This record gives sequence, C-alpha cells and structure tokens, in this order.
Amino acid sequence: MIDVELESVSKRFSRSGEAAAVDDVNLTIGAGEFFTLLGPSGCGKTTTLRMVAGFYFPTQGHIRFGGQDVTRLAPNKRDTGMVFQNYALFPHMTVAQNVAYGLKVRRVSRAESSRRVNEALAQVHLDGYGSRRIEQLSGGQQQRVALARALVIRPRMLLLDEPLSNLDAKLREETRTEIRRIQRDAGTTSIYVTHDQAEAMAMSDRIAVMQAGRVQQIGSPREVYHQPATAFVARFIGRSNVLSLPVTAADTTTVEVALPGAGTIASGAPEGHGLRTGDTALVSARPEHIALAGPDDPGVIRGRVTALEFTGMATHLTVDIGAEGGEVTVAAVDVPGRVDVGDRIGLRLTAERLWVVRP
Amino acid sequence: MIDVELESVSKRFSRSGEAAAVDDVNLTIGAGEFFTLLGPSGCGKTTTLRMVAGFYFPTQGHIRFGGQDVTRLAPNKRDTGMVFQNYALFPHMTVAQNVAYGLKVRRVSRAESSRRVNEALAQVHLDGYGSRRIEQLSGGQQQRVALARALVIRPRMLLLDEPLSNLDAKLREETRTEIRRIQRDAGTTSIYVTHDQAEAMAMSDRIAVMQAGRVQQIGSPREVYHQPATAFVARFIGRSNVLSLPVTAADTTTVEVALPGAGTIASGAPEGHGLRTGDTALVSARPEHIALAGPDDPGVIRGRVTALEFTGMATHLTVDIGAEGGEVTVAAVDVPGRVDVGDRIGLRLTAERLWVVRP
Amino acid sequence: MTAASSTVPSRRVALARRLAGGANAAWFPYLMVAPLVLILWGYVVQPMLATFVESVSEDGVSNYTQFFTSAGVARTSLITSLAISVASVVLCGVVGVAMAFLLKRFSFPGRRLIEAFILVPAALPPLIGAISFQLLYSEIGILPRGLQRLFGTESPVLAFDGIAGVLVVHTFTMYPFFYLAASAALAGLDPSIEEAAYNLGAGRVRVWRTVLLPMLTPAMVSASLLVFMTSLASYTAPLLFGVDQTMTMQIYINRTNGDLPMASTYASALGLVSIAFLLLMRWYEGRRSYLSQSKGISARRREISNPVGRWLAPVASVLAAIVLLAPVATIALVAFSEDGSWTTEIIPSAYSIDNFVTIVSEPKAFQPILNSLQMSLLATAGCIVIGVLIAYAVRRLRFVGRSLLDIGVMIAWALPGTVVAINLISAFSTGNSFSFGQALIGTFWILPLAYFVRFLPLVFRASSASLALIDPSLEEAARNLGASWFRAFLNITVRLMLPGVIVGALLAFVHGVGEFVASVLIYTSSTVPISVAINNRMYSFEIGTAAAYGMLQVVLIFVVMWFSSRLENGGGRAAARQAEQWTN
Amino acid sequence: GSENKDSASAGASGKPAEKIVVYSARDKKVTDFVVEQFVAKHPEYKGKVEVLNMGAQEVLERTRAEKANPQGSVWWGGTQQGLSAGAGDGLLEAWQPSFAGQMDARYKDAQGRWFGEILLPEVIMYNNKAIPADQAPKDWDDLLDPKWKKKVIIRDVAASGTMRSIYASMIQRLSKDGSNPQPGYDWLRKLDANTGDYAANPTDLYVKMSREQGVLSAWNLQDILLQSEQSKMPFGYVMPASGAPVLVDGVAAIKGGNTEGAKTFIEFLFDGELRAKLAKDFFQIPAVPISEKPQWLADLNLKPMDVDWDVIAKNETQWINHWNAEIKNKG
Ligand SMILES: Nc1ncnc2c1ncn2[C@@H]1O[C@H](COP(=O)(O)OP(=O)(O)OP(=O)(O)O)[C@@H](O)[C@H]1O
Ligand SMILES: Nc1ncnc2c1ncn2[C@@H]1O[C@H](COP(=O)(O)OP(=O)(O)OP(=O)(O)O)[C@@H](O)[C@H]1O
Ligand SMILES: [Mg+2]
Ligand SMILES: [Mg+2]
Repeated sequence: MIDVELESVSKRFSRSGEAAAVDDVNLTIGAGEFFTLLGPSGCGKTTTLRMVAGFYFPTQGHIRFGGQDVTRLAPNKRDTGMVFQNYALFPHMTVAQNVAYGLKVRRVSRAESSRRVNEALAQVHLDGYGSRRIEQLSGGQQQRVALARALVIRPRMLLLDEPLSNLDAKLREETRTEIRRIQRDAGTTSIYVTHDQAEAMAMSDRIAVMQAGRVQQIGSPREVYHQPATAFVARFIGRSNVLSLPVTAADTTTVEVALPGAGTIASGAPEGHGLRTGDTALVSARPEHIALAGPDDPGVIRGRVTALEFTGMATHLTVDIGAEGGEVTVAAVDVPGRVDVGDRIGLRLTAERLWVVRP
Repeated sequence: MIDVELESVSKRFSRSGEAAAVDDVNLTIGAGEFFTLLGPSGCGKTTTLRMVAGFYFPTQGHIRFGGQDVTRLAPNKRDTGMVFQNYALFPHMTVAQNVAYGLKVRRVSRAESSRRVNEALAQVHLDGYGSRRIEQLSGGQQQRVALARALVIRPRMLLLDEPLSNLDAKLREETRTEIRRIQRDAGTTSIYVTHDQAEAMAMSDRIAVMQAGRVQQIGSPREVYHQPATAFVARFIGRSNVLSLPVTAADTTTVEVALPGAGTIASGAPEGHGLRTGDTALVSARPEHIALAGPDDPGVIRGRVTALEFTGMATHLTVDIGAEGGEVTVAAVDVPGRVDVGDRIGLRLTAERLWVVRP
Repeated sequence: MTAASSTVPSRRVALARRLAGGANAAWFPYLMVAPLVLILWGYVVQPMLATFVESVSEDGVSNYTQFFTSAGVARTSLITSLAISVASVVLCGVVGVAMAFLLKRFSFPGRRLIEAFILVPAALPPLIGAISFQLLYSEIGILPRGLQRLFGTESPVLAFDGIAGVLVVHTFTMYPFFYLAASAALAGLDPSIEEAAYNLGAGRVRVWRTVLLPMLTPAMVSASLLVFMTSLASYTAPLLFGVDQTMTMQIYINRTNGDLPMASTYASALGLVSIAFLLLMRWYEGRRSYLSQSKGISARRREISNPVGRWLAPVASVLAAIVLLAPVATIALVAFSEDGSWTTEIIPSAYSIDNFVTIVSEPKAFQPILNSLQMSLLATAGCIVIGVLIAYAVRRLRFVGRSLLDIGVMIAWALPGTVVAINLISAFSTGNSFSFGQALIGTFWILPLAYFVRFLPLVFRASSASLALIDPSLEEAARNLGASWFRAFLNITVRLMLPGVIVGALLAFVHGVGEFVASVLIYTSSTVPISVAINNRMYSFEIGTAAAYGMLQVVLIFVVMWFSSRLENGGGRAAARQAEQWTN
Repeated sequence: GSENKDSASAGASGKPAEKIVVYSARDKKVTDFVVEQFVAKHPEYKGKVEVLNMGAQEVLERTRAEKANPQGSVWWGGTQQGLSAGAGDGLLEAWQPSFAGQMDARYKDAQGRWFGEILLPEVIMYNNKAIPADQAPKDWDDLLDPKWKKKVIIRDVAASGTMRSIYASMIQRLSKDGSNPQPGYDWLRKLDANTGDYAANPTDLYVKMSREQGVLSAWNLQDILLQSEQSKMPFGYVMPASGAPVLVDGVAAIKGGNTEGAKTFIEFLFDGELRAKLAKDFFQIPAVPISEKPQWLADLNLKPMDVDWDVIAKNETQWINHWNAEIKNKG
C-alpha cells in the first residue's frame, strides 16, 4: 500500500534564476517502509522532508498521504514526528518537558506520559537527564532529546533529518537499532535523511539517492550499492572507482570491456544500456572488489601507490594506473607491511562485481 | 616541542554533587601535531576544547601554550581558530562576511581578504555562495561556512569541534584531506573533536580517547586500534569483541588463553599486564580479524548467526557463541549467499591480532 | 605567542597575566560595571534616595504603618493602585501581543503603514491626550453619545468612568510597550522551535500558549515591568477619571496639604512595590532559558495556508488600528473645529483651520518642537549608550549585585515624574561632582538629564529582552576570530540587539517628546518643551490650539516611527524580501 | 498709583538690569500682555524678563526644590495657602512695597512676604444654554435641591487650592470657630449627592460643563467671565445671596533670586493703568483700589462671605481629608 506519494514536486526558493532546491521529485513510499534520502550536502534532502512535514509548500507538484492530497495541509494535522536537523528543542523546557510535549498535546494521561517519557529517554541513553535544562546538555545529548521527542509520540510517520549525526559510532549503531525496532513494531512509515552511507545501507528498506535537487536512483541498499544507476551514485555510495573502458563486446545484461594492459573482463550492466562494441563504457569497481597482487603477476593492472589511508577496519590505497584509468582506490583489510607510497603494485578486479553505469 | 599542555584540568559546571564534565585531564600536544579527542557523546570533548579556546575557565588545573600559562587569557589573544559544534555563524552577515570577519579584525587588506575568502569558500566547495544569507543555506553548507571561517585566518592553532558531522562521506573525505593539507602546510597545531572513529584514524597523529570526562588512552591511531588500553577503548574504536577467556599461560608481552571449545590461542598484551595462569583475561578481537568458517571445520568457535547487517563494504554478522562468550560480531567482505540468520557457523580468530585489555 | 622566558613567574608577571585576561578575567565585570554604577549612583539612585530619606525624616515609622492599618486611605490606595497596575499589565499584554501577532505574522498591503500608525497612541501628548479619551469614551464622549443617539436611550451608552476609564487610557497608551517588545522578540525567535511544536501536533493556539508566549518571556517581562510601573506611577488618568484613592493622587494631595514626609512615604512605597515586582519578574524570567540551542540558523519562513487568516489579519489589523487611532482622530477633530462649536453635539458642527493659523503665525511657534526634539535626542543617545551597556552587564556578566544594578536603573521609572524632577532639582541645584561642579538647574542640561534618568529604563529593558535571545557563542566566535571584547560587543552583540535597542530608543524618544510632569518643574525659558507649550494652551482653555499643537507632535512622532521602522528592517530591501517570504 | 513708577525706575537707573525670572501660574495671555507693558515702561529689561508658566502647585514645588540655589525671582499667582506655605518654608523675601499701605491687611502677609494681587470671588456657575437665568440657583443652599441631582460638576477638591478654600468656607460658614464641622460635612454630603462628577482640572471642568455632563458648579468669577467672553462658552454666574468666599491670589519676591528686579516687577504689577486694563480685558478684581473701574466691575454686586481664614488655615487639611475619605462619592 502506498502511504506517501510525491508527484513531480519542485521547490524553488526564489522566483529569480537560481536552481530549484528540489526539482521534479517523484517518490512513492509504502506503508511501514523505512525509506532513506541520501545525497551530498545541499542536494535538497531537508527541503524534501520539510515539504512532507508541511513546513514548505511545493512550488509545483503534489504530496499525498494514503491517497489524500496534503500538499497544503497544516503541519500539526499530519501526525508526523520529525527530528529537525538543527534539533529545534524548546529551550524553555526541561529535557523531560520537551519529550512530553507531544504527549501532552495528545492528552495522554500524566502517569502514562511520564512512563513513556522515561522509556524514551532510556532508549536514547539519557536516563536521569529528565530535569536538566537543554543548555546543560552536550551537542549529542541534545540530538538524542530531539530524537526521543519524535519517537515518543508514536506518530504515523517518522521524518528523521540526520538524527544521529552528532553521535559516536557505537551509540549511533545502538540507536539506529532502537529506531528500527520501534519503527518495525509500530509499522511506522519512515523517511530518513542521512549523509552516512553505511547507516543508509544498514537501516533502509529502500534508498533514494539525490543530487542537486533531483533523484538519481531509487532502490534497495544492495541495488544502489552493487548496481548504481549513474557514475554519481557509484562514486557517492562507498568509494567506487569509475573507469572509462572500451567496450569489446556487449549483450543485454553484460558488457565486456578491455582493461589497461590486462586483457578483457565482463561487467554487469543494466538492461537497455545501449552500449556497443567500440563505445566507451563507464564501469564501476568497488575498492573491496579489487585485490592486491604483485606488480608482475599475470592479468593484473599495474600501478603505483600514491596514498595510503588507515581507517581502522581497512586500509585504503590510492593507486595511479596511468593516463587512461587515472587513480583507483583499493581497500585492503591487511596490507602487507612492505607496501608503501611509491611502490609498484598489481590490481586484480573481480568480474562478478563490476557494473556499467550511466555518466 | 610541546605546544599545548593541559595539566590536571577539571571542569565542574555545578558546585553541588554532579560529576565533573572534565575530570583531571592531562594532555600534551606537540607543535604542528594533529591531535584528536574521541569519545562518546557527553564525555567532555567540547568542554575541553572550549577551555583551550578560553571560553570556559578550568575549575582546576592549568593550560599552557608554548610553556606560557594561558588558563585565563582572553580568547581573542589566543589566536585559535575554532569551529563550534553549533557553528555560531553570525546571522546578520552574508556567507562571505562571516568568513571575512577574522580577516577584517586582523586588518587584512580588502583585496587580499576577498581573495582569501574566495579561496576558503572554494576549499569547502561553496564557491558562488558568498553573497547568500546564512539562513538560506542547508545544514551542511552552514557547517562548511563555519569551517571556512576558522581556516581562513590561518591561526596558530585550530580547534575543530565535529566540523564535518553534517557532511556526506564523500565531501567529508575531501574536506578532511583539505584540512590536513592546510594544517600540514602551515604547521598548525590542531585539536580535532570527532565522534567518527574512521575519521579520527585517518587524520590524526595521535588520539585521546575520553570517557565520562577522563582520558582513557592516548596514542597513535594504530595503537588505540590494535592495542586498546581498556575494554572501553576496544569496544569504542571500531566494534571490537571483548571476550573473557581463561589464561592458560602468560609472559611479559603474550598471554595464552583458552577459546571455548577450540583449544588455546596467544594474544598480545601490554607490558605489566599482571595476568597469571588461571586468571581471566579480557581479550579484544576485531570483527575483521575473525574469519568465517564452516561450523564443523576444525579449531573454530561454533555459534549461530543472530543478525546480519549490510553496511556496504562489509557485512556484519552477529554470532551467538554460547553462554561464556556471549555474542561476537564478525565483519565479512563477501558473505556467502547461503548464510542467514539462524544458521550455524564457525569462527576462526587470527592470533597476531588479539590483544589483552584492562577492564 | 612568545614563550615566557622564565618558568617561575614572579608575582608581578603573574599579576600582569591576570590583567591580560582581558574581558575574560574575573575582575572584568567589575571594571566594566564600575563606571556604570557610578553614573547610576550619581544621576539616578542617589538623587532618588532623597525621597526615601525624607519619608523617614519625621514620624517615618508611623507613616509606613499606615499602609498596614485596615481602614486608612493609604491601604486602599495601595490596593487600588496595585489592582489597576495588574489589570493594565494584563490588558496591555493582550492588546499588544495581539497586534504584534497580526502585524508581524501576516503580510498584506498597507501593513507597514498601520505598523507606523499604531504606535502613535504612545506618543499622545499628555493632557490633550487624556482629554481626547474623555471626548471619546466618557459620558460626554463621541462613542457613548453616538450610541445614545443610535439606540435612543436616556443616557449615554457604554460610558467609561472611574477605574474602567483609567484602564482604557492605560491600555491605549501603554500597549505599545508590549507590542514593540513582542514584535522585536518574535522577529528574533528561532522559527524552527515553533515548527517543532506544530509538528508534534499542537494547534495554533497551543503553540502560542506553550511555545511562543513562553519564549517571549523576556520581552513580556520587560513590557510588564514597564507597564506595571507606569500604571503605578500614572497620574493623569486617575485624575481625569476621578479615581482619587490611588498612590499618585495621594502623593499629590499630600503635597498640596504640605505633608511632604507623607508624600515621600507614598512615593517610597510606590518604589518599594515596584522593586518587589521587579524582583518577582526577575525570578520568574530566570527560571528558564530562552536561548535557542539549535544548530546553525534556521530559515525564516512560514507560509500561511489558511485563506481565512489571510483576510482576517488585514481586516482585524485595520479595525484595531482604527480603534487605536481614534484618540488621535479626536484630537484632529478638536484641532479643526471652531471654538465653541462642539458642546452637546456628537461631533463638532463647524470646522476651520484657525487653530493652526494661530500657532503658525506666532513667531516662535516651532521653537518648543525643536527644543523637545533636541533634548529628547540627546537623552536618547545617552540612554542607548548606558542602557545597552547595563543590559549587557546585567545579562551576560557574572558579578555580585546584578539585581541591585537592575533596581538602580528602574527606580527612576517607578517613581512619579514629579518626584523624580524634584529630586533632580534638589540634587543638581548646586554643583556636585557629577555635574562637574556646576549647578545644572536653570541650564539647558537639566532637562536632557531628567529625560535620560527617566527613560533609561526603557532602553535598558528593551535591550535586555532582546539580549536574552542572542546566543553568547556568537560573541565567543567573534572573540575566537581575534576580535577584542569591545569589537565583538559592537559588531555582533549590539548589532543583533539592534531591534530591541531601536524599540527602546523609540520609546525613550517618544516619551521624551511628550514628557510633561517633570519638564514643567525644570524647564527654562530657552528650553520650553512642546508639552509645556501645549499645557499653556490648555491652561487658558485654548483646547483648539492645544490640539493643533498636539497634532504637530503626533505628526512628528509618526514621521520618526516611519523612518525608524525602515531602519529596523535594515532598509527597504530586506523588508521587501521578508514580506515576499511570508506571503510566498 | 503713579508714585510707584518713580521708585521703580529709580532702582533700575543705576547698574544694568539683571534677568528677571518669573514663575507664573497666570494665564499665558495675561503674562505676555503684562511683560509687554513692563518692558515698554522699563526698557532696560527688554529681553530680560523670562516667564515660565506652570500651575500654582508647581510654582511652590519648584521654588521649594530650588531653595538651595533659587532660579526664580518672582512668584506670580498663587493662593493665599500656597504663598503662606512658601513663606513658612522661608522661600520668600520680606519687604514693603509702595502699594502695601493701600492694601487691606486681609489681602497680604503681615510680614510682607507676599501680597494679594487679585481677588477671586467664588460664585455659582451655570450653563446658560441649559438653564435660563431665572431658573438658576440663587444661593449655595439651592445647589442641594434634589432637582439638580447629578447636575453638578465640581473641580476635584483635594488637589485644588481654590476648591479646598471653597469647601472649607462652606464648613466654616456653619461653624464659625470651626469646632464642629459636622453641619458642614452634612451639607457637603448633600452636595456630593448632587454632584455628577468631579473634574480633574479646570479644562476638564469647562469641557464637562459646556458639553452638559453637568450644568452647575462652584467656580471663580474671573474664569467664568473669561470663558464666556473669550472662548464663547455658555457659562453664566450667580452671586450667591449669602455671599461669595473671596480668595486672594497673590504675588511674591523669591528669596535669593533677582530681588531687585522682582521688586521692580511687582511694583509695576500694581500700576494703576495696568490694573485698569487687566480688570477690563481679563476680568481681574484688583486687591488694591483702582480709580477707573470697567463696567462689569462697577456693576458687580460683590457680596463677600464672611470667612475666617485663620480658622480655615488651622482646620483645612483635616476637613478636606475627612471629606476626601468619608464624603466624596458617598452621598
Ligand atoms: N552548561 C552546562 N551545564 C551543566 N552541564 C553541562 C553543561 N555543558 C555540558 N554539560 C555536561 O557536561 C558533559 C560534557 O559535555 P560536552 O559538551 O563536553 O560533551 P561532548 O563530549 O562534547 O559531547 P557531544 O559529543 O555529545 O557533543 C555532558 O554530560 C553535559 O551534559
Ligand atoms: N531558505 C532558503 N533560501 C534559499 N535557498 C535555500 C534555503 N534553504 C535551503 N536552500 C538551498 O537549497 C538547497 C537544498 O537545501 P537542503 O537544506 O534541502 O539541503 P540538504 O540536502 O538538507 O543538505 P544538508 O545535508 O547540507 O543538510 C541548498 O543548496 C540550499 O542552499
Ligand atoms: Mg539538511
Ligand atoms: Mg560536543
């Protein structure tokens, strides 16, 4: 069942020239679905969310909840619980009063309300902070209050605008599990905005990747990760290498391309890719699907390490593979101690994991 | 050369009972060092930074810059460039005016100032936004203005309080490279607050891990990652599994422990660990150092998969290994399609990567 | 930064370092506050203490105990005055906030004109202003008599008298305190807080009740204090509507009786009640924080979907403006009517411009206007400098005695104007160190000084209220970027306080131009203010010419309002943009 | 008298004239007129006479507050009570002007600190558009007639020196030595019953009278005549059969001011020619005899009430306070 529908919604902040903040967006979100808006800073995620919440009116297009047009419905009639990107906590209330506000509006009894407030504060690990003033909290604590305030009212729809951006990884993981649990239990349709791909991947039923106000791809996490529609999506989700390679053969779902100095390799491709032999295909290859090899091993792309970055779980190597290919990033869980910047190295691609993308 | 020194610095917000926000912190930061404060939400990172910037006075202790006591020096005499966690942008100025403010104070000529402002805006990918009002920017864009404003004055010390928390991964990476470049070029001592371990790992010369106002460990990224001092650090940096295992043998830097139903294994240990045969050791094992195996392979710990989480680059499996061990999380780059929640599975630990931690 | 040469600093170096703490050091608040305290002490507090001293000079205790004995006039007066003040606060609050809501939350053609208009009642010249209310609402007023004719009743309908009349006058003349404070605060409010409340399901009324109004607390407190104290010290309205069991009437009567100590006792009691109210308000405001903790700056944009609201707002605003402007219109009516042509008629029967001709044909007709302008501007400038600094000190700096500083500023507002003037005369009739050894009485300077002393509270309170909404971390950011305390204060804090400061300055200016009770005691022949000029006409019952003068004053004030409202909006460009956003 | 003139100019002929600051409770028209005449006669004072117009009570307040460094020279216009209070506070210069000899002792201070300038008979005032002259009350007691219920407007008493005097006289009228104010109180209570409203100030009184909120009042003759002649107000007056209390309104030189100038100015005020003009144009009844009386004054059948001001001075505060607390608005 479709719960939320955005039909060619656009939002323009000024009448004059400037590009639209949200440009002809079409989305349908099912009831109980956990839907994520993902995209670079300034791409229009908040603007979209605020239109759904009713704080902006679309310049064009319609928004429907359960089939009913709510484009211009007052925000307080929409029963959405929103976590604002800037928190928007009530500074004149204590933490507990902030969280209880929505319950009071809903005339929940005092006892029930205080029970639920405590529960919500516990969910975000703020037990015992109920009587503090907002200004006495750290940034992350404030963000958690904002989250608790939205969760506690059990709205029919959750709108979460980067609700975890100021939390540490550990807490973020715990909290997102909590959010997912609550959301699943109640079947709450949720729209989640994040700039964190891992988070989007881990939580979402579906993801819409936006860029400059437009939706680039909508799909399940695996789809957007493994079968990115465009080079932008490939690069944006994880750090994909997008290589321009000459096509040596093509059928409906596979394209064979030539690797620089390493023979040919088959890559997956979306239907209707329209590539023919002789064309240049954009092929995305994820760092973790490129294995390190000796520079002189057979069938490898040869290059020179230009940068090494330790990120904890894996080390990212940037390898210069010469003029055509440019630079390629490789993720290696265990980098042999001897590899260093400047070293020559060989790279081996995994055929099943390549994917042809649109520019 | 020591540039910044915190000598048993404490900060208490209320005289009465409540715990100190920062509790007896000792730090020394070298000139030109990129030093990171890492810790869970509310652990006192911002408070520490604000004391260094001169906005809070320590309840106890001293802060020295280059050997000189600055504990109570006026903030404007410290020549630090700070990115505030809440941005603290001037609402009555345009983007360019905000960025130019510090230059104006420093009497930089108009031409020079406008050149540097443009450069700084370009560094944070906000070219062309100079004449906008702050309120017309998205959250991430505002954060970038705050960053540009601090960078442009080329202070002798940079204090960055989660300056990238609202940016997408791609931009965050680009920006942090930029920050690092600027910081290295000018030899700017920097204190960086982040909740993002990967970021801390990638950028820092050294990291201080804080918890509840106290410093738990100070060390290079590799040290805190591979040789965490305490169970807290192990769990906080990346997602380590901390297993309580009986010690079967011990020398100064190695401890041998018994795995549940899988023989014994040697683990690294800090000097002076004080463990003896028969004690129980806390051993940390990183998910990526645990390999998946068949449930019936020899020498594996057997368990049952209780959760699967796709995070893009790797998939995290949570495996229940029975009463003593509790649950263990494993990261797998390629999970065989057949593994699913409920399946039995075997886990194999890598000896060189285990480490004994304090509780 | 160069490293200290010695690691064991001598005491002198340690001291130097302490001093180098600048605006951060523990002593800084005291250093900054010291000159302010001195100014307050010399020009405000110490002169006003004379009243208290006089009240206890002879049989002081028995004077004060009168307030506690049940039968006495003293107690009744105190209670009546208190009741009137509280009721005035409530009424002004309702009207002022409602007007702020209508005019600041909606945009419609002519809004800015109405905005400039509705402040005019605050600028009504005293006396003629009060009479205009009588001519409107009392038994002989246009409205009751008009209704009488309409319904054909025996006596005038809906005639205000007694306390009701006083409250009408108070509401009309003092609601601008609330209107101005509320609109400045509304403009400075973080819009996302309001959005959050809507999002949580609260309806418009509830949002106002639970979020907007509480967030306006600093502004409301500031306005309440001003209205409360003004009502308590109000004299003309109770006089005109014959409510003589009030504190101010008792002060006047006791002075006429020659019982100066008793008069001072009343005045001191007035001051004490005001101080008590002030402390209560400070406590109330201090319980919570009103500073938005939001990250970054949220967009100022709420789009009005409700078509009813779209139409209702302008209609309601225009209606309200008409009602509020009625007294001015009445003055105009008087100014343009022929002498003796308006007795039992509902409106005058004959019109002329003779009154204006009379004024203009006088050689020095405009001198009083120029005098008033000049003196008010001077005083306002002083109020701005000192008021803003004190507001900053009281709100932002941590030092012992902040409440005392607050009380010190407000005390001159709590006392009736006559008392203030008499105190100033006593203090400055001979030279003292605060007047640089000169006797200020009989010079030009005494009037601006009196206006300064009287109207400092207006700027102080308005600035203080707007400061409550400004995030201190903005100033910190500026300091961090290298700005000295003073520079950060000017560039950031004062700039952001500006709406509040302008509001305060406007009020101070308008009140300065209209000030009468104190002026009449200290003016000199070369500094005749317009209020005295008007009063001289009134005294000889030249109501027509007095009204004509009053009209000039009203026009003057209107022009000032009009320009200042442009100033406040940061020029027409910003105003246009804002309007565009609101209507979208 | 013409002899005053000589002494005045004699005093001024020596050194250059100093500024004279006049605090006046008189109408601006009167002060402007008088100053013009004064300067014409004493050219050395041209541009040196500054008149500050204010209420009588304000003159007292101001003079009192400036005691340490007096700014004013002449106190012009004030009731007997106000001037006495000022004299009592030591604010006024004692002297003997040339005209003092002709003045009735009742109209001046025994020690020469103030002198009555004009006499203000307090009479019954009525709206002659609303009441035909023959139906107007003839005496004070007629004001109590129930047919005037709510038809009387009284300038509020406690804050007005004039009204206090009238009311005190009404009490003293019924108790010569002031020992028993009760009959007076009862009388005032009945008047209160007929009083529709108390006016805040003279202007308010005129407005309310002209607009017929009430049609009767007790007011001073001079103002009634001024209003009806100059402002076309529908006011008439009745000289009460039992007599009108006559108040003295006076002038004084302020101690410590420009006493020289003040004396010259005050002497000039009693100039016969000037007095005659003031009587004619401003309906003033001078406190000294004048030779050429205008018609209205000659026709005026002034019947002074026999008021013992000493008794009143002793009791006024107490009586008026009683009236204010117990009688006003309670009848
Ligand atoms: N003004 C204050 N009054 C009282 N307590 C405060 C105040 N500011 C912060 N605290 C408390 O001090 C502790 C440390 O706060 P701080 O802001 O330093 O945390 P942080 O490490 O920056 O956290 P985050 O990552 O959430 O921003 C927190 O528990 C917080 O609640
Ligand atoms: N009030 C406004 N006036 C004009 N432009 C605006 C306004 N608000 C946002 N924009 C612009 O619209 C675009 C989309 O903004 P939006 O806040 O939706 O971005 P976002 O995707 O939420 O970004 P972020 O991740 O940085 O929060 C941005 O380029 C921003 O500059
Ligand atoms: Mg956003
Ligand atoms: Mg923080």
